[in-house]
Amino acid sequence: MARVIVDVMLKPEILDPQGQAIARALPRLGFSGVTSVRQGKRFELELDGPADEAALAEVRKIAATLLANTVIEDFTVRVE
Amino acid sequence: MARVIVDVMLKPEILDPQGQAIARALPRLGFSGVTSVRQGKRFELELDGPADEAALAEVRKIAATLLANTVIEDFTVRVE
Amino acid sequence: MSGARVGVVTFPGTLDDQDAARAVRHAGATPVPLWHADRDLKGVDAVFLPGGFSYGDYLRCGAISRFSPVMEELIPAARKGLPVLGTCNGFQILCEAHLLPGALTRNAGLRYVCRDQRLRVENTATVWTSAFSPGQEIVLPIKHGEGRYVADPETIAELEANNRVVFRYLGNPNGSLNDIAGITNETGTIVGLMPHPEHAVEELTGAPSLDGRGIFTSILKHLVNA
Amino acid sequence: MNARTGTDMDSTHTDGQVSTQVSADSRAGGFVDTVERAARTPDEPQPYAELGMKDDEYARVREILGRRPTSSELAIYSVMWSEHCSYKSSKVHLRQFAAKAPKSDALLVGMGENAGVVDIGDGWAATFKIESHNHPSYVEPHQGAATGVGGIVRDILSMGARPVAVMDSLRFGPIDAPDTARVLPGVVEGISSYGNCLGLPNIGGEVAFDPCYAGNPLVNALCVGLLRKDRIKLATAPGPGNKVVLFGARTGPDGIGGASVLASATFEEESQAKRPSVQVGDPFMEKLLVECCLELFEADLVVGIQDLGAAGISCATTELAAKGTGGMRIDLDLVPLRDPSLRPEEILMSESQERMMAIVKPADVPAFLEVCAKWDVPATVIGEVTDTGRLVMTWRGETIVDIPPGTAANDGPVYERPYHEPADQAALNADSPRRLPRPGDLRATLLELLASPNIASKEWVTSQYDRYVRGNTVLAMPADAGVLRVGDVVPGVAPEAAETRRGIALATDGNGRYARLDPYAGAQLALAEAYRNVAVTGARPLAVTNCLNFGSPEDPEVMWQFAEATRGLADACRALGVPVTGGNVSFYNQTGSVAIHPTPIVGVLGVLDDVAKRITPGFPEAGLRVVLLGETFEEFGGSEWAWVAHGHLGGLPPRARLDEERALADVLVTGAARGLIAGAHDLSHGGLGVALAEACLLHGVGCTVATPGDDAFTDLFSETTARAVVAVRPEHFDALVKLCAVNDVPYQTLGTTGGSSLTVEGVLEIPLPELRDAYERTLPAVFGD
Ligand SMILES: Nc1ncnc2c1ncn2[C@@H]1O[C@H](COP(=O)(O)OP(=O)(O)O)[C@@H](O)[C@H]1O
Ligand SMILES: [Mg+2]
Repeated sequence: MARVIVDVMLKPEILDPQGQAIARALPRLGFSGVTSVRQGKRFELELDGPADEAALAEVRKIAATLLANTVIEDFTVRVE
Repeated sequence: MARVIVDVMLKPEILDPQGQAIARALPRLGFSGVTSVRQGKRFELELDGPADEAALAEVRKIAATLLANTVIEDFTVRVE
Repeated sequence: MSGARVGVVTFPGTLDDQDAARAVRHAGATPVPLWHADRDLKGVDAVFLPGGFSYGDYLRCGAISRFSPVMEELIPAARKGLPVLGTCNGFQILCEAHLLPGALTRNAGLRYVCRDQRLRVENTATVWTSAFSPGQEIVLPIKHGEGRYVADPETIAELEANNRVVFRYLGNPNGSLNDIAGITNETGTIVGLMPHPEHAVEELTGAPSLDGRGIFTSILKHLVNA
Repeated sequence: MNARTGTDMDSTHTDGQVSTQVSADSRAGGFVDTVERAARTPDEPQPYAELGMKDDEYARVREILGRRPTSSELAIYSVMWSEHCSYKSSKVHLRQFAAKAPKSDALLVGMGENAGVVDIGDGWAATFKIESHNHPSYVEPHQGAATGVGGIVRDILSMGARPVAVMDSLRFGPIDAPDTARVLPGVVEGISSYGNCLGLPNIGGEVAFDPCYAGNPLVNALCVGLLRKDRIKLATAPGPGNKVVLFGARTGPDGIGGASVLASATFEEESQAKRPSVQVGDPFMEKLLVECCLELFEADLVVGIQDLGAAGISCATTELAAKGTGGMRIDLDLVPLRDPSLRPEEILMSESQERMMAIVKPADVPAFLEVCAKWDVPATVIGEVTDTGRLVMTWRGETIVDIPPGTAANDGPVYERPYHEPADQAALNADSPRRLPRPGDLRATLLELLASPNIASKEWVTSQYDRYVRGNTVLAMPADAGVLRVGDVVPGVAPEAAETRRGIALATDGNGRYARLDPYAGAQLALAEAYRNVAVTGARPLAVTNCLNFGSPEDPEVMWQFAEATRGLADACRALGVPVTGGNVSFYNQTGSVAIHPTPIVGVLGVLDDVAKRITPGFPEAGLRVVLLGETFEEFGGSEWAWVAHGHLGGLPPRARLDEERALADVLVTGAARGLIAGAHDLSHGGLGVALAEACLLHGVGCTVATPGDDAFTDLFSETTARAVVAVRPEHFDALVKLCAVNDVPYQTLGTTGGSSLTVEGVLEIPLPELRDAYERTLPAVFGD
């Protein structure tokens, strides 16, 4: 049993209106000091075996085919 | 300039239909070995100063008021 | 009724399949229901991927449906020239399946929008738009939360240069790049658009226009002449 | 606090067999409170008070069982005898709806089932119901409202119908209150995401604001379904040996606050700490459940069916058993769980969403499970029907429930709660709006009213709802009523044959200010407005559903409001000839000791024999005569003007003129059938001025009119009921006039349509763009463009 994390973020050149809306709201709520916000997705995958290289390769394939749309998104895979 | 990450996940006892739908799809795509998937959000905040204790406290407040819905979600804050 | 048979695909969570079939029937063709789990296109002459929330639109719109058995048949057939139309969720699926370039992302206004939308028909050389006149302004309903078309600059330049933008918004509802509402592949056989022609074919119901009919008469003409 | 913990259902999986054996993995550590143990330990203290049970209620359970209840039985009785499930405070009043019901050939299934069913002709039937999800929507607006939609859709589904549309009736605190900025967008997003994902067009509703709803927003959701009238399904479990199938989502620890009380009081327990107060809906699962059920109905694989709402499995099993042969055996170990640590009491009380329970003949079980598999809907046989007259449940091999199901489902307590007129009622009614200074500038008054949150355009809300899906929407917002073509993919009907010329119209209305001034009249006025909104489309009103939103029934002043409102509604239904088919009561809508205004919301369903003949809302073109139907009196109590201009609420509401409403509806329905009316809009809040403005804005066609009487202010802003403004082609004018005469409906020709402004001769002239700006800017200014 292992937990693997896949983080998926929009590529930097793609507009992120959600992140922007949050960044715009912050000063209105009295928060200063944040210059930009980007919003992405985080997936927690529980594996039924150990998070060895083979398993991680499999998760990378899952991320590339399903969890991220690589036309607009980048992803990273890591063990927690 | 520092980057702080806020991870927001549904509380474990709250139903995550999205994660379930992904988990159900994996075997159909030929991926085995993943027993459960939970999907959450990841925010990248760029600060205009250092990520010192004061800044992190501020980010924690932002997370609790804006980024997470603490009725159903938990969050963690960390420096990247 | 002509002999033309237009397949209408139902995924789990597809919503506008009944409307699509009705619009095909009104145009004089025969709608053929296609089921996501069947690796079978039933010999249809063209395929309609209707709107909805396939797989709940979880993860990303169209991300899970694109891997269904019927798509495994459809993708190669479409590459070989089978006419395919995707509206709304169908457009999203076509992009996820890489039959069309780019992606559809969260509306810039961050809200779902249902409204009657003015559009301009930019390309009447596709099999789905030949019945329109070039530059014709039409009204079709839109109803989506993730319709903001994005692609990298080269792709956008490519689309513009080769007249592959088929529909453009007049009054951009979602922040799409270049006001793009619909695009086509290189050969004009595959078209994807966010608006809903199938909701604009009857006097009594749907949008206050009959402009959606153009889509269905176009494909029928193409199939009858083929 | 709201009595209802709201929401529902949950889950299941695989095709288990009924069995009684179970692994003795007692990870829960504790013991099981079995029937046998309960008999042995009669004096063991039980936390019934924490579960909301009174001493005498607990004593009655002991009397029924002849022993103390097990903790699982206590769970069942406490939820089934709660206000929400047993209607113990409202029952004696609701009986009037049946007792006073007008004769109606249309009523196929009346009150008491999941939803009423109405004959709409040509072998078709419609079923519709409105229900509240107020408290959950306050706690978590998005999920609360979403699961409210999910729950009412399952009610309609369980009648054997295809759900075909939804509506939502909403009340919030002041538009600029900080909490409204949290609650309103969340509620709208919840309704939008759930309803849109289900593929149900949203065809109408209301949004109103008043300080009394600040801590108690109201979220009432309505669903309507269609079916062939010989295909009605009922919640019943007949036929010993028939199987009990639980299908849909898995059961999780949702909405079981009560059960944790039980567990922590009864057990030295670890796992109960983390029980969510919020249920998350899965609209995708619900969509699958809808299609799956319709296919099961079509294949005739269902003997009886019940959705799982509040009180989950407790409610479904006791009600199904009580209405069937009377007995049932359930193995709780077979219930598929999302969280394996659930105790039996929690499984019984869980309100996990998207679950249904069906009674299936043993021979049909394989076919049933096959249909479920096709739609990816988990399904499990968890028990069977018996003729023992007992509902028996086992868990881990031990009997933990053994009760006569009717005692939980039907024989709950009934209270005659004391009530009396509120102490301030007389003073409130004496504070007549006659003392308020009248405005000098009626132009400014009209613009101010149009921009007031209660009247202003609700497009910010409605544009987030899909109104086109399924392709049968004839009218939706901003029409007075939603109108659908009858015909759809419905069990037992081929798609081609399923399209008819028939239509149904639906409207919901309610006015808490009117009801505060006079709850008897307020309820009647809510009905009258919904009835009028339906008639104004040309549809003949047929039947009524209602959601009664009130404060605490334990407060005699609130109880008086409730008694008056139900009496008023029952009397008005009789007068208008439309029976109540069902509804819902939501009590405890109050903050501290301050209750909301009594807010009865009434939904009316009507029928058009030829839907193509529906009346277009507003003024469709220039050159039409503008005619006011009905008579105007000076009535400003509870009016929008009194509130907007003076913050005043006092006096008496407009009189409910039920005979006049009926006559007006006759003119509209007959006029529509004969094609005499080119456009129409009813008069309600804001009076004639607002109605004219809205009618102009709809198609961008102006008008020039004269006020009918000699007091322009009263003519334009009084809220007298039983009125509508219609636009008539000159060649149809005489026929319409004759129709009015026959039906005794007063009318006045006001002027003609055309031009690009609203002109009231000698009083005001406002260009349409200025009118539009006032009308459309209010909500976006507060909630964002
Ligand atoms: N919450 C809502 N959901 C759906 N439709 C709504 C909602 N609120 C208002 N509408 C629609 O907006 C229009 C105007 O509403 P309203 O002014 O309350 O109508 P009326 O005065 O005729 O009752 C109607 O078509 C109504 O159905
Ligand atoms: Mg109205």
